[in-house]
Amino acid sequence: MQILYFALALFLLLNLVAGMWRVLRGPTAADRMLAAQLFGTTSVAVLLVLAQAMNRGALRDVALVFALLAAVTAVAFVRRAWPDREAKHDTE
Amino acid sequence: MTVHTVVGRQGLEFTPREYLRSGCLRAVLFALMWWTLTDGVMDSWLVGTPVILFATLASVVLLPPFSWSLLGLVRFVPFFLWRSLYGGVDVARRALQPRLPISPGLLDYRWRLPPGLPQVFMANIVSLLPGTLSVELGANCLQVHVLDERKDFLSELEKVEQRVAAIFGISLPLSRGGE
Amino acid sequence: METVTLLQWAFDVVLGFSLLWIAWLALTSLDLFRAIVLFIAFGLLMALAWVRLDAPDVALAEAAIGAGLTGALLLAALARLESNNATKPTPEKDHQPEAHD
Amino acid sequence: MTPSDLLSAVLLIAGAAFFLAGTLGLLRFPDVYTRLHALTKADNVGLGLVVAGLAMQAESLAGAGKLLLIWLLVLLAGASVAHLVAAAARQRGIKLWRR
Repeated sequence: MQILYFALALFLLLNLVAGMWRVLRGPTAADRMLAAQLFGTTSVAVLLVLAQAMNRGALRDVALVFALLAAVTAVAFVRRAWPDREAKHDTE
Repeated sequence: MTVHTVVGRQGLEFTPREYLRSGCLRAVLFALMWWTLTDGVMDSWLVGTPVILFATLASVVLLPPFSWSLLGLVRFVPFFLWRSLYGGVDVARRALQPRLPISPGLLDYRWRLPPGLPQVFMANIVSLLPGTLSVELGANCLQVHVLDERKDFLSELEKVEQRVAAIFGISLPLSRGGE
Repeated sequence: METVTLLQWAFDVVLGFSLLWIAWLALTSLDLFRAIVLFIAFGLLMALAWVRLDAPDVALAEAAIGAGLTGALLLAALARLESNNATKPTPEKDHQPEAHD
Repeated sequence: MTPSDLLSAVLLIAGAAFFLAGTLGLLRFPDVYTRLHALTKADNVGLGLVVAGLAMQAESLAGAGKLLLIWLLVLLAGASVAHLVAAAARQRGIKLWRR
């Protein structure tokens, strides 16, 4: 079981790193933000798996905070930091 | 649907009795939440009790009681779990195929649900169901982005709307007939 | 037991190198918005690193302050910066060089 | 390995597969809207399966409840964020990709 947990955590981490490609490529600001959202969900899963594997219940609380804060940044992005700058980004 | 408790509650004033009832229910819910968050440690209730009371107060002020039906909710859960699992499988299948079989489109769905909580709830649910993503929550339409516009989404959305209406104890006109 | 240590080791190596990689990308990014998203990603991975170092309390603080609050603040700051740039007739290149030094 | 261990392992691996599909969707789909589809649905199902697999191993009822709570929170946040981003993208005139 232990092997499965760590293999799973490694797999999810690699998944997350693959998502970096979208952050780098864009093309719109929203696409980059979506990748950050993917990071949030995936790291919640990594944390929950690690909590079981390392036998640390406290990690579940960290996962809870991750889940909350991913939403906070996304809302901050939509409300504040996304003016009409797409013209610039689309031409990348 | 046979579960509507009281029809057309929205906009009506609620009696203090109803406030008390929903306040108690929410307090129990918050207590349950506290218990899970603290892994059932006994000492934590010293902090927990005031927190629960405050949370209940805040929730009653911010979200006045609304009519809902337990039966509708209980029936909704398996439906939602099944459909969202199907949604995941559907989108995974499309993402994994080399040909990328999608043909996106937008469609407007005319609301039958009353505005407020039921509409917001439905807009959120729609995003988790197969092939649909709610884009704009308008006054009389919900704009939905679909992954494959060749499918029949209207009947699917109507089914979802029925289920959501059942949770809130609202009766909808059964079919839209000739509009 | 052997496989478990190997997997742990692999996890830590991937985590460490991606941290360095993301930090480098964030520092050298010319696009400020991209740099912020990279910073948020860095915060999330850093929290995972704290977890692997067996410090869940620091991970909690890193996630809440590093990735969450600072990310939101930086996004708001960027919005302010751009609206200033848009209203004032200052030249466009004003904020480009700043990004990489 | 007990049968319940086996079932939870199957659930965990299935969850990981959905995460892979979500990432692939994010990388391969052509525009913001379709990427949102992949992200919200596949990742939420993936996390749901991982949570189900882990909940079977949880020591206490409260532990399983906390996992469920985390999943519900992610579900709610994911759905609302998807809607917000889609609405904002539409307002800013980002065009739909059409075949």
